[in-house]
Amino acid sequence: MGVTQWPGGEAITTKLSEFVGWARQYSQWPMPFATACCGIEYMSTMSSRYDQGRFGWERPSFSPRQADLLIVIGTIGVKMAPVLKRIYDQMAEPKSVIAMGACASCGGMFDTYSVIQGVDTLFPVDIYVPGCPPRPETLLTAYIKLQEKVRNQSLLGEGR
Amino acid sequence: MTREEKQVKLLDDIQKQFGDKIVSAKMDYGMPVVVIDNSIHHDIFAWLKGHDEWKFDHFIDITAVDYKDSRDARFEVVVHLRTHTHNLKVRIKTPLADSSDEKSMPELPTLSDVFLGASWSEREIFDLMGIKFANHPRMTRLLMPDNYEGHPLRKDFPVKGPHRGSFPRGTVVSNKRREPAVAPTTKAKPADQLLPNTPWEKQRKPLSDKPVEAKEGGDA
Amino acid sequence: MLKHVIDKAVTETHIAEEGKERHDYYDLNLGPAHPTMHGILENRVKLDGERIIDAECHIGYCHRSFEKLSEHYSYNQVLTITDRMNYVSSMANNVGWTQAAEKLLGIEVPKLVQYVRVITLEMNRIMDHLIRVGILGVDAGAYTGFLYFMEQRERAYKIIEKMTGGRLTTTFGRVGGLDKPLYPEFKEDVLEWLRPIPKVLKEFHTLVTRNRIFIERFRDISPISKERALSYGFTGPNLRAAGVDYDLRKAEPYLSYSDFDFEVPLGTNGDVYDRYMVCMLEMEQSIKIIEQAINNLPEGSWHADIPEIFLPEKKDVYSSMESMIYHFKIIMHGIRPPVGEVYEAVESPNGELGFYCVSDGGPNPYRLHFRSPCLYFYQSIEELLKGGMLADAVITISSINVIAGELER
Amino acid sequence: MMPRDFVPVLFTFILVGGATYIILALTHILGPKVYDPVKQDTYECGVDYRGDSRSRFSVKFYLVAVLFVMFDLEVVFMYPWAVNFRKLGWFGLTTMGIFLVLLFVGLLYEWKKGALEWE
Repeated sequence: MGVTQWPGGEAITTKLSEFVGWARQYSQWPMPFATACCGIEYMSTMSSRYDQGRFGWERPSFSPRQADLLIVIGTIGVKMAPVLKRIYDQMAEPKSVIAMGACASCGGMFDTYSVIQGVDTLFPVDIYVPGCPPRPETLLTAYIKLQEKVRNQSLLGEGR
Repeated sequence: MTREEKQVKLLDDIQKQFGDKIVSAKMDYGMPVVVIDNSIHHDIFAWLKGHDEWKFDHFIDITAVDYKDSRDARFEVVVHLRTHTHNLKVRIKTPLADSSDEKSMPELPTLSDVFLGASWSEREIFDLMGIKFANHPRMTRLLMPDNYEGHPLRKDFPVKGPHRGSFPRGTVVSNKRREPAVAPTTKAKPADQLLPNTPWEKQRKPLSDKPVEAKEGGDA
Repeated sequence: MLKHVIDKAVTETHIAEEGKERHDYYDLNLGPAHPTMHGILENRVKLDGERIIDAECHIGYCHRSFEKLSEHYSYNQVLTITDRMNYVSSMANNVGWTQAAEKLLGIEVPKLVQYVRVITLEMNRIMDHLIRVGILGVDAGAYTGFLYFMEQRERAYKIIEKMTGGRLTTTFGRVGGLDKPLYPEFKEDVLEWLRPIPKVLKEFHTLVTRNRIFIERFRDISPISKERALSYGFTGPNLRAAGVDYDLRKAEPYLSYSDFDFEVPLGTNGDVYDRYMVCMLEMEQSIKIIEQAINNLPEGSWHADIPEIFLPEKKDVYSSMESMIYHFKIIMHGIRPPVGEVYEAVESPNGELGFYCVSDGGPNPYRLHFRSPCLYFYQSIEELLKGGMLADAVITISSINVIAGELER
Repeated sequence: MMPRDFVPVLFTFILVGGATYIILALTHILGPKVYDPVKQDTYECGVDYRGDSRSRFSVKFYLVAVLFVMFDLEVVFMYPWAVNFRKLGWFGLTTMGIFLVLLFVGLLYEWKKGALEWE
């Protein structure tokens, strides 16, 4: 990131990956995979008081094809695991995952026969959001952390 | 007549109608409770629903309880009904002995032709408690995946599930970025492969399409 | 890679057998990951053009084994499970469970606790109906109504946080009383919260109720008759929409509901419009109840005088000997009700929420069954969907208000 | 020689074509491409799809589509007329009036024949 003289005036130069990262961080299209109580807190984050639109995350996409980010909201049961795994596989690269709430991060209080103990047994997770359910402010800090991660993502990752 | 008199009259009517088949009929915490023999399990509900004075047409709830070792009849199906003509609720309990050999399941006639509300709740009892209901339109599992073995709400079923040795709380889970395994097809898999049952390091490995054999002393 | 896809398509082409009248129904999965399916309902629908010929529904995607867990929890710990059942109005379930446990233990709570429980039940009924009607509007295309209502819910969260410390999962109340004494300005806060709600309801009425589009989409969609509703086990707003006058607050008055006067709105033919109107009118009745309860809130202690069940306060434990012994006994032995079983039901916003608890005298319930109203009216979904259009399926499922935690326990 | 006043139209075509091409090229170059048989599979709410999308569907859909295209074109013809509405004066009004009446008769015919009813 530097400022160079240009015949007509000044110009800002930057690396291509920083430019792409800067553009992508404010336009993440989240796919809210809401199953349980955290879904109500996600609704509060989406509604006008905690408005996640301020971060450019206004447009939730309900199909994995257009989603950059999968937010796993709530408890994932044993019956839901193949569905969630398929949806993660069908998302386009570069994708990231937020596990919202204790149930998605580690099974939470439900250490039982019918609950998957944490979504990271199915696919790698970028950000774990603590709380049962996490407050909207916690979720917004998770967004900011993910923006930072997306900004510094190199363009030479896998699949180039 | 007051609520108590109505309840006592109801118990007498049932006693008169089904006589010896009624094991006991008494009041319990302000609600009439009738314990019946499982041979009249279907007839008593048809009679109660069609009865002109006691029109028990509101189906409230059906559930099952597993009294393993504390009673000779292991299971007990409990049904709650309600009538709006006399504003009363009744609880009808049907003790049911466990099936002799391992393969078959205890059996009861279904109520879904008398009360439509019983269809899914009976499926849930079949799924979680392992009680089969004869000529039920769709006797499959309701809550667990279709190819799940075992009936979770039975007393001999561990809370954490038979297939899973859960790692002790507080172990730090390594979160190094792993390549997602390329699963050629994600047809609904049996529960074993979803939750490999080997020590915690292997359990953290994401799904692989190979069926997981239970090996002792897993490799490094 | 494309070869794989082509092989799959070739192997599964339909070869029409001769002689069979070829009818091309379109198989569609309104599957679990669908915006209108609230995330956990799977409907396999057979379509003839836009009309649904046959529907096959599956649930179980969010089964969290509450009943198995509750066999290992003490009587006060079960409160952590009950707020995750109907998580849209979690305090209503907690009040329901405390009522059932107190009936099993034979405790009579003082008037103040009963009034506070009535207030929280009615507040949660309003909050539940706010989301229920808001989401019905969103599924029918009116997103603004949802935002008006969510704002009211956020204001209610402020009061609930002051009362119990949590926004959504509150573990409100204990067996035998409240979990902590009421904070001083509770009455003013609740009245302050209630003040704008009639205006917001009127806004939603003008937005939706007499709106030609919504009448066209809600009227005569998935009606259900009285007999079938009763036979399915409908309770709550969906049953009253079908015209059956069954409200637990009137039929079996509990928690001193007989002190307040309120009406129970009834529908006529149980279709989506009636369910919507019953919920809107119920909110107005709940406002009346809360105002009556707040205005004559009695004085008194915030828990029943039963030291061997209700944990004594910390300052007593350090000062008086008996409290310390009771404290030790409750913590080590736990609450041990007499052997027996009880069925206690509460009019939760979704319907009759029942608790069938069998106790063998031990510290935790031997068997605890939650009678979930959602399971009983979601059974009728296959019948309600048949014959309707695909767009009506979305509206029907949204109007029945199925909550995952309560449906699959 | 190309008449002078059509240059802006040519310029917009170039601009629009160029912009879309650049965007597609950028995403193709910069975007990672991970091919995976599950990713190629059809997405049907997370479960395996049933049936196939090449089954026949009723003619009602086709009818509604054709009606829409017809009335959409009608509006497209009205745009240039509406732009210089003042200059055309009475002559423009009468010709467009005849055009609209003709289409309105068509609409009435469909309405009576019941083509607009969905059942």
